[in-house]
Amino acid sequence: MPTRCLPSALSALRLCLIAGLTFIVVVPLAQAGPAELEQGVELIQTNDYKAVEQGVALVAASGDPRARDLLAALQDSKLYLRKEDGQLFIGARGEAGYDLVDPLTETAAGTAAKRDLKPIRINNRLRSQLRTAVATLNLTHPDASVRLTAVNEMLDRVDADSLALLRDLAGEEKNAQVREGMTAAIALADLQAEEPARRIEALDQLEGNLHPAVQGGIQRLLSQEQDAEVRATGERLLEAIQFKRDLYGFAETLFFGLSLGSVLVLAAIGLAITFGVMGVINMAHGELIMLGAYTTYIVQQLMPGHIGLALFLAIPAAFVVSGAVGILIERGVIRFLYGRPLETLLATFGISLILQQLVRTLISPQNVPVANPDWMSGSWQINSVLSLTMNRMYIIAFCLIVFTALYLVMRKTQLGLQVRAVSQNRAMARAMGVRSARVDALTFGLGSGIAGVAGVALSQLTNVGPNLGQSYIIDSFMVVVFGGVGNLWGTLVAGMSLGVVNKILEPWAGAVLAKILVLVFIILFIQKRPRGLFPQKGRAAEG
Amino acid sequence: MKTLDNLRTTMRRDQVWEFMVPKTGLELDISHGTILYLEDISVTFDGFRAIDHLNLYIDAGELRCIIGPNGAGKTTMMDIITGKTRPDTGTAWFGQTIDLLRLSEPEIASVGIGRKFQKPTVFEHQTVMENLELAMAADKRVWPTLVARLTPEQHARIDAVLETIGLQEHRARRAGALSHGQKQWLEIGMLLMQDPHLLLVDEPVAGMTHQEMDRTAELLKSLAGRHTVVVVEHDMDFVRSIANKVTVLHQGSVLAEGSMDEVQNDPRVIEVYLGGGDGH
Amino acid sequence: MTKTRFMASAAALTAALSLGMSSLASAADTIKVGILHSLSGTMAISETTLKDTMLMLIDEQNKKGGLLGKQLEPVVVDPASNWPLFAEKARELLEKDKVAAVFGCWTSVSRKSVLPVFEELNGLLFYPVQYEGEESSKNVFYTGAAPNQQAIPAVDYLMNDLGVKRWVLAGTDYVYPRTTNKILEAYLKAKGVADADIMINYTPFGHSDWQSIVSDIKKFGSAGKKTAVVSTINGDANVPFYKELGNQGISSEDIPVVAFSVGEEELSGIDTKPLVGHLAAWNYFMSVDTPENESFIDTWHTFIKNDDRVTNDPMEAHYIGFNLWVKAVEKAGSTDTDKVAAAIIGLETPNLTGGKAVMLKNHHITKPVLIGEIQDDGQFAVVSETDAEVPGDAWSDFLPGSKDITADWTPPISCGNYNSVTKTCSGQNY
Amino acid sequence: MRLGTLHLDRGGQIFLALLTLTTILVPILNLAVPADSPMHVSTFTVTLLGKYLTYALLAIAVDLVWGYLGILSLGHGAFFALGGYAMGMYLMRQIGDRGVYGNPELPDFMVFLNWQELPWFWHGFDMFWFAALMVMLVPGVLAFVFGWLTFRSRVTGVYLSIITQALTYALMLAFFRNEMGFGGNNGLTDFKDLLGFDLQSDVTRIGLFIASALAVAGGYLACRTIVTSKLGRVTVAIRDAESRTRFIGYRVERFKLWVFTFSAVLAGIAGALYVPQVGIINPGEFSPINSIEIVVWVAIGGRATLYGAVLGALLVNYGKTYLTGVMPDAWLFALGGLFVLVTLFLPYGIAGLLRRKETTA
Repeated sequence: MPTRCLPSALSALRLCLIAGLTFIVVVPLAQAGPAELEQGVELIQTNDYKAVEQGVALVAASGDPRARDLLAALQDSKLYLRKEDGQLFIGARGEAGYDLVDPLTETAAGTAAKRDLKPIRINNRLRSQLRTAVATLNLTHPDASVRLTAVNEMLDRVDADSLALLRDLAGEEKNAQVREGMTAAIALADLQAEEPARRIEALDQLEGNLHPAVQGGIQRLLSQEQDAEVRATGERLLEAIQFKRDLYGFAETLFFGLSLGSVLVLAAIGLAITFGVMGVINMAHGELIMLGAYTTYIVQQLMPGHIGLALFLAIPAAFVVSGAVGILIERGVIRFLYGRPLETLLATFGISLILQQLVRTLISPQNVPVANPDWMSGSWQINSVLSLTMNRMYIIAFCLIVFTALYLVMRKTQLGLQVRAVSQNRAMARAMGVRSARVDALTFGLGSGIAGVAGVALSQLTNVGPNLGQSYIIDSFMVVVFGGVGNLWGTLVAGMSLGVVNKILEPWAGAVLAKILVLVFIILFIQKRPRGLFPQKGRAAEG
Repeated sequence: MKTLDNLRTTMRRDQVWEFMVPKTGLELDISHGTILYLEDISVTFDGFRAIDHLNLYIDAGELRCIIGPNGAGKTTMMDIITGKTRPDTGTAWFGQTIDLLRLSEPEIASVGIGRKFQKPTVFEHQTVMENLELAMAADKRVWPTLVARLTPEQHARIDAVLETIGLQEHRARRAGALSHGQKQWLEIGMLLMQDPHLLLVDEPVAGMTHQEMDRTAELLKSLAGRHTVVVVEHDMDFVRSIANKVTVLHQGSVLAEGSMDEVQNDPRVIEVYLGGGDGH
Repeated sequence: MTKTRFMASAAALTAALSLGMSSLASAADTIKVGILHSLSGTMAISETTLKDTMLMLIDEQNKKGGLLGKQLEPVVVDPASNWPLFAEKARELLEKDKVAAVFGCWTSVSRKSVLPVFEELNGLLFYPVQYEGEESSKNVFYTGAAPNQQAIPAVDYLMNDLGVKRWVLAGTDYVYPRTTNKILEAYLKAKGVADADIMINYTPFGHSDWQSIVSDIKKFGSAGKKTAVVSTINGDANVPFYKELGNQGISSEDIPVVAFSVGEEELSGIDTKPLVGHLAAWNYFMSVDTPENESFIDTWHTFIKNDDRVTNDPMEAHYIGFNLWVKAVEKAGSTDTDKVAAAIIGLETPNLTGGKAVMLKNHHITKPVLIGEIQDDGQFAVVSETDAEVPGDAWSDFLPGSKDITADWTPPISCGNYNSVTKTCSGQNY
Repeated sequence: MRLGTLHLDRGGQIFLALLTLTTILVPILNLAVPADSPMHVSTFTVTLLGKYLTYALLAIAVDLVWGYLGILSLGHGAFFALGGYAMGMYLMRQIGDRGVYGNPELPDFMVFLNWQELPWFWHGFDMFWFAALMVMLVPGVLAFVFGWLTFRSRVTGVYLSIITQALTYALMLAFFRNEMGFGGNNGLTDFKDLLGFDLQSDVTRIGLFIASALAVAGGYLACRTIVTSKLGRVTVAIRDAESRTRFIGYRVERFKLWVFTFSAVLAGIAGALYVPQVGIINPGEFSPINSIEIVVWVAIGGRATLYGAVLGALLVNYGKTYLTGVMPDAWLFALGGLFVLVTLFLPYGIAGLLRRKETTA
């Protein structure tokens, strides 16, 4: 399919001419200069991918101190054209619209509203170019961590110019990690060297380095290598890398399993209270999770700009919202149904339909966006192979915190004692002076509130929409029943083990088959232990 | 650790799925005069030893009362005989040939052991008549049940039992609507309909008036001889009125055995049981 | 309560049941238009907007004086994301409400479910969503993209402009991704891509745990060749997928993802940070700068009373489909199915991207193909565009089963599945 | 015996009388009365009624195990869908070379996905008797195996309910897989004829409607026979006091097993009648929510009455049809509200209301 090179043909010809001319004139000049920067800026102002690309090359080559800020701003999409005069500014969102800075004079240039500005759009090719350019500029940054990121960024995209720069810098580098990175980058570039001896030397230097770029580099080398000795060294290295990767791969699978497990536990733990302890077959549980997720959305809408804080505030808010709805459900419907557990299924199924449609009507039938705070995204790089994603770690930690808190509430507080008393023998508890109606309402509220808190966590992982609850309800019931109804520990162990089993099965069975196998496993397991993993002694919740 | 214990039970090699265990011969043989042998039986619940090396023999045709303080293991013993609870150690034989520990509850019932529970359990949504019909000794497999119709003989048998338990008037009433005492009788009636060799009767007179109690005593006495009857009871007057042989259980094993008088005069019994409070 | 009264109330109940179901005489002074989109259940997320779009288009048409001197009257029903219910509702619209045309369906299975109903009752269905092709019915007009109007141009772009050498074809396990991937696999192999450089992966609907798969993609992509993901992942599963990509540090420069099911509407429900730079192939983007589009967006904002609502490709498809139907009815001077179906072929109407949509003989339309990069404001920046509109191809040339089959609804062929080798027409239901 | 079956079953008598009346009147009003007459019953209504009747049969099957045996099955949709698939496979094979690709051997979706030959489990489905056998055998055998394992292990109560749910969920995921050879998400569709009758003709629809009515009547009478026999009294005994039933000598597992299997077969038959009337079968029918809905019909109509189950199935489904057309944006409120109100104020369902009125009269 033939493709057109430019989106708008409006000024293409003129631009191409300018770009071509400047390119011819400027490129041969090796030394830096503000003139190049200015010319580059002029090209960037055209807001045309090809021209901007040349402009970036000019700016990057200028060596001008202003270049780094300019390119970084472009990389972050913070470069704007003012519509009225077509001037280029670096814009940062301020209180009254955007605060503008002139990239050439580096002075503030007042503010402008968003509609008066037009962003300089960039595409992937430009992003890639910018990344190398900014990284190269950052190699001389005073901050060691910035240098380290920069060198890792450009590990597998070293060209002749930056190679020379790297060789110069590597000798003077004080920071060991940065130096190591630079050596690796140089060695990687050296893999393309003419003499086999130098290639072997480079390979030796790369030994033990697990960075994917290294593996890729060696694979590339092997695919065209003629020299037997180099081949042997390369293959040995690759094998060692592969072994370590498999090892870390297993650790990764385990981590994936635990994080999937904690999602399951979070989703199920509220149900472990409402269903497990109280015996209510709560089909509206999923919708209580959904309400928690929507609460996160609303709190974030109420305090724009404070994503992280909003998330923290959303936890108690979701607990209160879902808890209150839970108490409302209990007082309004479920309290008339004690002793008829199966009918709670019918009523709560109705409630779940109503809650879903309520959200569709009041908020929107579409999904709503919930932002992730920056500290939740990204990952913790243990080495170049194993990195644990931050949001998953927070989820695991959060799951454990919620579990511990709930466990303490049930074990150590007056409420917990009363809940257990009522669930074991309602009449007796009442005779002992426990206000069972109040306890029922509070217990259901607690379980629902926990479901809401789970919703906050899930809002960080998946869609927030009216169907959110539906996708978790079945799994939640499986976890609670597998663990043993009425047993919090059971829910934890069940959720975690189902998560890990699922993830271990997934690589060789595929996602769907793994899930089917897990379900079959649950069915068979219940044959062997008809009361779940941790059977409740005595009067368990029975249907 | 509970987890570990659970895991261990799951992994135990002798714990296979129940339906895979082979069955033994089911013909009752009481040629030695003894119908029930319980030997060296022990059961532990969560560290509590409910039955402790229990040995008990019941002769065919006798009416035996078993007494003992709360927690002596009376009900647990019944559970073991009827297959509800499996002992940790020991053997339980019905006659010479039937190993009770290898049979399921319905199998035990069909070889001829009937049980009345402490708390009367009748089928509350069905009529008195239907309750008796259900309990009646008959082919209790699925297909025969579907096509089963009451024969005149069976009608007569139900009528006879209704008369024995004095519920002729109530045959069409829902069992759930009966009084407590009536439910107890109905349950005994259901036992009779099963026509078992051995009847296990758990606290038959709890909550009954004196009149009702007397009638129950009559009823049980009339059963002995044709059936073997084992009664667990608290009420000493009642026990005295029916039993010729009494067994005293204490902490899961037999403390004393003999006639009511012998037992009542046994110093150990007085110590742990009668001495502890009022005999009545 | 006596027996007679009981019988009477039972009879009344039956009467009420049958009364409710028997067709009520429709008012003759309006033309009814059926709208068959799920307003509840899993698909409500996508389909509710299309219902609103249709209401807006009908409203606009009525402001212009209606059609053939009559007002248009929308009939909205909710098939509730339940496929058999789609068939039932379609029958209700055609048989009970006697609508002149139906605009609706999103998923392939819903279309497959209603297809026999439309063929039996000779109704008209305008289907606005990109789909797997391999179908051409006398009674259905496909205003969304066929695979050759979306997938193949996107792969061309990746191959030629980004130099992609290794391919991950990731999709949800249903017929659209399966077929599209089959077509793409055949296409890639024809272009000399080795088996080892293609990875195919299917996941269930609503898959939310992407950790393992993204990790596999990462490994696959670290083999030293430029890698890209061609995603036919459906709706809900996309958000966790992109989030996981971001979290595992895969940026759009390393491994770009080109998606066929992610549009402005989907993006409006996502925190777009992790998606910036990834690609999508559609026939329309909200960001396209044409007067038609500007006025369409303005009308939409006024109608829905919310300036933040976005427009997307299936909405444009309905816009085109509706305008073509209106023109066809005007040309035929009647809403009779056969007359309209005959009149509509060859008609053209402006699309929203500055070109023209023509209804072809195979009941598909011509569409431009646009490749866009996701920006952080949830809009797309067009990075590539076909020179001219691409005609929709009902039967793919890259599938062995269908390469000889063509669709042509004009005489003398008049067949949706015409085998050009054996010269036979098979599988017609009317 | 029939007399005994319906003896004292006022609800059942009324239901069967109405059913007979409808079965006679509807075909006449559809075929003999001209379309413009107000008395005319449209084919749309006929198909709709036919569909409701298959739901009613399904509800009877669920009521048998839930109302009389105490097993809350949240997986009966699976048996319904399996019966449907067996019928769907027959209908697919009937298409022959009239598919869009004109392939005489393979169904369209297989040609489409490059299958080379017919998978082994599709063989035999071109014969109606074989398909009809499978309609009963496949759900029956699955229920038998599942029940054999489960009832012997004495899985009861919610545990049982949840693993029935796991069963249908696992089947749903399995049938979604295109590798399974059942058409994946799209399922089986584009049916043409059944036993040589064109599925789109009015006469065939009437025939299917009558077949459904007969199946419901037959299913009702069969279940009624069971529940009024001694077997029925045993099942109620099991429902109310399972271990007591065991102590008087009944092998509870076997009773549960056979009744459960019978109920699954009924559900399979319902599914087989459902598919030709709606024209599609796909894995969505296995969805756990569907199975929960069936239980809801039974609860609304009145548990352990059989005719109540029929009433519930008809009422809820009619409500759904009606409300999705009349108030497409708010029908879920109405339906959800109905569920809540019925639970709160009609603990024995609508049948309970009728019965109460009857006894107080």
